[in-house]
Amino acid sequence: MFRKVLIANRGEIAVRIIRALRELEIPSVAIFSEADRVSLHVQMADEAVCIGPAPSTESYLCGDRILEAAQKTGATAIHPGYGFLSENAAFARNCERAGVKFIGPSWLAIEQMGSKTSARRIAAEAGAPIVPGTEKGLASVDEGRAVAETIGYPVLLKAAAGGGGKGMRRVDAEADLESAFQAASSEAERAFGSGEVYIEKLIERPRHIEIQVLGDEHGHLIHLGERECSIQRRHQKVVEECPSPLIALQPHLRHQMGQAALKIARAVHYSNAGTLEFLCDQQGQFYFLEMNTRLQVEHPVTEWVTGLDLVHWQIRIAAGERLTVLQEDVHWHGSALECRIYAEDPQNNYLPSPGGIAEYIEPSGPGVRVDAGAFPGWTVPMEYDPLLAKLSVWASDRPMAIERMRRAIEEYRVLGISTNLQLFGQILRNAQFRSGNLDTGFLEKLEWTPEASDNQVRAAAVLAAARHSPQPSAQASGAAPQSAWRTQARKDLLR
Amino acid sequence: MFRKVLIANRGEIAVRIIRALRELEIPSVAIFSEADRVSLHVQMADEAVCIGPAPSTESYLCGDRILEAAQKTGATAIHPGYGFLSENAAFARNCERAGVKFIGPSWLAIEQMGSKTSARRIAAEAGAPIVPGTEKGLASVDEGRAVAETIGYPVLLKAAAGGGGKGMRRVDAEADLESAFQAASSEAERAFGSGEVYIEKLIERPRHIEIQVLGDEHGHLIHLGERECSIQRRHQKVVEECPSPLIALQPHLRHQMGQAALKIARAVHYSNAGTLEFLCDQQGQFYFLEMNTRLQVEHPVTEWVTGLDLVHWQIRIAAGERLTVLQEDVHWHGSALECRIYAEDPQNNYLPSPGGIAEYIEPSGPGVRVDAGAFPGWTVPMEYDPLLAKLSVWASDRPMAIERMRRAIEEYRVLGISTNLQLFGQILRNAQFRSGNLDTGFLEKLEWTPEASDNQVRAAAVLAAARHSPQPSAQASGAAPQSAWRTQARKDLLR
Amino acid sequence: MKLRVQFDEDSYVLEFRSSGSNSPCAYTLTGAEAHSGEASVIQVRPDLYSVLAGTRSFAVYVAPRGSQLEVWVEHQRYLLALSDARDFAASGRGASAKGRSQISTQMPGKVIRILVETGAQVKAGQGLIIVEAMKMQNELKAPRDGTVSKIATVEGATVAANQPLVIIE
Amino acid sequence: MKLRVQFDEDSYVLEFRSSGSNSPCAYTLTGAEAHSGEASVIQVRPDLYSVLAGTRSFAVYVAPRGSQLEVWVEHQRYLLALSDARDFAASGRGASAKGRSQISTQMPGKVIRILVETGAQVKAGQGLIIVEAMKMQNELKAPRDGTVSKIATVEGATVAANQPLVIIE
Repeated sequence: MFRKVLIANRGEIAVRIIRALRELEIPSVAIFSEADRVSLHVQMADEAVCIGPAPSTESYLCGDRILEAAQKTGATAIHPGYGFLSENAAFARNCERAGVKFIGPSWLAIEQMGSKTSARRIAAEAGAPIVPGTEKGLASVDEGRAVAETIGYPVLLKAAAGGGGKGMRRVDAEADLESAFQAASSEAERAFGSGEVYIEKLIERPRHIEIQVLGDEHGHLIHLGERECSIQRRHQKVVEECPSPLIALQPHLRHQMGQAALKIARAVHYSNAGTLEFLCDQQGQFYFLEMNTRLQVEHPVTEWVTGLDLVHWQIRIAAGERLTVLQEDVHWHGSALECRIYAEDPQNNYLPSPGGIAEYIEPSGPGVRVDAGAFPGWTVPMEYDPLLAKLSVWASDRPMAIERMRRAIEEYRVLGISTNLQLFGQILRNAQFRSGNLDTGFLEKLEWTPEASDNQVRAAAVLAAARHSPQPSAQASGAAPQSAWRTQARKDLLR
Repeated sequence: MFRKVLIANRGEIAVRIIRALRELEIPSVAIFSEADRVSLHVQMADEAVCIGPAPSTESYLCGDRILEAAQKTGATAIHPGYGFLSENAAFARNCERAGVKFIGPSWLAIEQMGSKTSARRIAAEAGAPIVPGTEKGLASVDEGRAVAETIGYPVLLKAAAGGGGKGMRRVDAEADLESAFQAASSEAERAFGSGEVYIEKLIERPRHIEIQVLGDEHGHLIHLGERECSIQRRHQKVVEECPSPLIALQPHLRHQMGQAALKIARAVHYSNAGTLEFLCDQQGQFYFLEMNTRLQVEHPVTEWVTGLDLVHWQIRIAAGERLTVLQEDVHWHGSALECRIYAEDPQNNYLPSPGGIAEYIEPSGPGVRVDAGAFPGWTVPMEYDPLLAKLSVWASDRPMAIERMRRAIEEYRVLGISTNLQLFGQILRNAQFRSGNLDTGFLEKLEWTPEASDNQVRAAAVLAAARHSPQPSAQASGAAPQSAWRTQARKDLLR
Repeated sequence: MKLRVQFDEDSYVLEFRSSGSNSPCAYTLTGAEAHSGEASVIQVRPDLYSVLAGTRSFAVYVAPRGSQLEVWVEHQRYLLALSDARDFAASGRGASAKGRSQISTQMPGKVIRILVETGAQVKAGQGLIIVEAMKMQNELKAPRDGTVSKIATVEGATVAANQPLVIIE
Repeated sequence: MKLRVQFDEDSYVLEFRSSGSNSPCAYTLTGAEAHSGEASVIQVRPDLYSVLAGTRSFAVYVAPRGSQLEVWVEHQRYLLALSDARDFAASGRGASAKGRSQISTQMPGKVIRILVETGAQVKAGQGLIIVEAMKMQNELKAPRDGTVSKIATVEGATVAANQPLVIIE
């Protein structure tokens, strides 16, 4: 087993990995940027090394400095977490060259799965379903017309060089193809400097369902079932769950998707933990999208239902141990949900909300797990991802998991910054969510119904507030903007 | 389902029940004594009613006032928790008479199992093994000699009227019986006013293993396996677990003890949750001790391994629902441990330590559950039980559960009062504990080995302390006792 | 004691009498909805209060949030502004001068680009400043046509929520 | 700065220099074990400090505990007493007068019985006062033979930890 492990990450995932290391009795080394000097992962690790200033490009993305920190502290392995350098094949290769074990798949597998086109080709060759369409840019409208004919309308035109919806057009019938092609192409040209456009079958009301795989370095590979992650905002997952309500209706899907995932992973001799993302239509037809060659944010959901500790296994597998769990040993019990608590305002276009946390109270009790990077008194830095914590719950079935999550969300308190805590009350009480009839457009369509508060609730709020500031000062009386203007930027709010 | 439920308890168990009620969408009513005005259960409940001054005899033990509070708030059921009135048959009957459902077994079952002698007789009649011996006081030394002959030495002489070790004598051979009988009898006479002494087979290095049962009010009764609770101080449990390490070695025992438990419970037409305590010798011979006709403190251990929510089921069963879980549906997954965090000093004769909590940080992350009644800023009242919280963990096997518990204990912080947190480090690292070779004398024999701290640890402590109080005042420099003498009792420390 | 309370969108006047810090106080709330009652309000720790109103129990957290108070009652969050009831007339409503618009950022962050110069003519909807936080960029836009009379920040500066950055006249 | 530290059973003298509250400070610890180094000590919130000593990272909690400080480094708990190093001689050790014994309770609680009267002759080991907390009774005993010269409490009184209750001369 490793003598010492460095965690090349920050926030909740660094804390998660430190906990696993502590359970395995392996000393941990945190790295931190100047903005993270007192962050939770620094407090919890056995050792900590500063690797640069706040911007990630000068700290968490500097592979060389991280390897230096590993060598300085005598760490013999690096856990990359997710994001940052976790899917950087060059970094994984540099670790190998430096004799430091990268806790993840081989750098070659990362590279092969790193490009969406390459991953798509590998998947197709392995016999897994992919979204029908062209893999490269269309030479002409006529080529597009021919492909659309084969795969059937509606189709989607997409910019080959870009993302984020720019240069994207939905086409419902052949008559609209030509004008849509011109529009998409010129928009792509303006946005990305290349007018190349490709075509794909459009999946209506798609669901995002992914398969967790786990393999050792001796060729044994299993899948741990699915997670449904259809509740997203701006392609960022917000709520995840297992079982997928779709798979609860069509149990054979878990096996089918699992087998498809294994085929693809085997094609790159995948080892360690990985996730294959699929787009699923409402009938259960699924298409491979891409592979995340690292630990997934939402892994706790799978840990709850399978009882397997993914981070323990990642470390043990990287140390050369055999994965002793056979496919037939994997069972799925009950139902798990995860909510991602972000420092952002869901009622204001999900605007990020860094700043000082005045009060921070986590839920607890039966069936509740919190993986957090936040704590009372912490100033959430503005430089990084707004994920504060992941709240996950388990119960014997989905309806009870939803009630438990509601109860846990109702216990959560974060004062001082805005969070999306109130959003979950909306989701969890939503009839469509409760029915399990999900798609990735759910959040966009969600109508916000504020909870009613009665007179006694308001009186309690006001009485406590009055006690809190018995003599309202001029400042507390809603000072005219001019005076605020004159006061210097309240930089201390922002560290 | 109930319109509203009153919780006739305080502390962590009241909080546990409020959480279950919230998950079931049932409004909750807390009761509190004057010492508990801001306790966590009051903060968390939807409603709260003061039922009297601090002493339990004037508050939590006053059934009439509690029933009054239920009627005042419109609660249609009462959950008694554990302790206080939970095993008081008269209170259960008064609830029934007042038309308020008592969430527990029938008052008759409570009464039948309430007396140890009656419980023992019922168990014997039901065909369950009981510790061999006389049920009543011995008429003479000769009677004792005859009984000892039958059950075999060593035997134990015990005061019929008392407990706590007074009037108790171990006898290893017939030659010692007469003098031991005289000594026990006269000690009992002095201590309890009655010299009556009975005889029992002495179980060497006994283990305390109990069986959880759960039954509905339609005659369906199942057992949920065992909990081993051999780690005790002064007959108070400190660590509990499932599976019992003994049963892990002898798997048939779970079935045998489960069947014995069911026989006894069926004899009193038991419904709702209950626990049958057994004494077990190291070979796996088990003897019924007594029945707890209520929810047990350590129920989370069973919830972890079976996935069943005992408090949900208690409420649903009391509301007349059928228990839909069949005996063959009950499976035991992995391994769970629970540590009871007490406000007491384990290095000073377990002296209680009420007072103000300055800082309170709970562990979190994978496989960790905390059921607490404590929170930062709370003043632990001196009037009640010192249980602050229960920390329970789950992992796929016992060795990993132990490591996880160690990790979780290491994350726990309670400042301001003494707790037994440091004790668990001692237990969890102990070779005998890790081997699973337990008995109820374990804690008494435990040798305390302080953890080594190195120079850097001490320097870190001193530097932070120096920063905390940059100008040590006369008071901080260890003022002479005289000055402390003159200052009035620091009553504010004690609320 | 009499206080004016701005409670999210609604205004109230709260009147209360307390005979001691830990004894129940009688209160009257007038405004959007009128209500009066008696409550016991106990401070549990600096930012936490336990309020009993009749038999209803509330744990109330309070923390300052700019010039307001962030208050959580149960799982619901409110923003309150308290002021002496006599200040009501004085404090008024539309305090910002007519014909003058202040543009401030709702999101604390770093100014990564300033798109206009002092004196520039701008049209409603035109981008003025881009602020970035947590990898998300937020473009502040002109609320109306006008002239940029002041730019109160520089590229690279760290700005707080609600800090005014540009004035258009 | 130079401080005398009583650290559980051991005594140290700590000398340290800091060029600013958040910059690393050099320190020397002399006493049971001598040690010197450099550390960065940052206050995270009122009772929490993050200490980096070389690459080692410690989260240190500090809270007052009577006349001492309760300090947690990682999961270990210590009681520290700090004093100006110059006070060393003055503060001394056996501050309690010879021939005079103060009996105090380690456990805060309620005095449920007083077993002696002022002026009474007592023998070593004789019970003096019974204090109860959390359903546990603790009997305070005379440490030696002597005369009860003062009883500083009454039955039913609430007493704090380490509060002196009886004097025997």
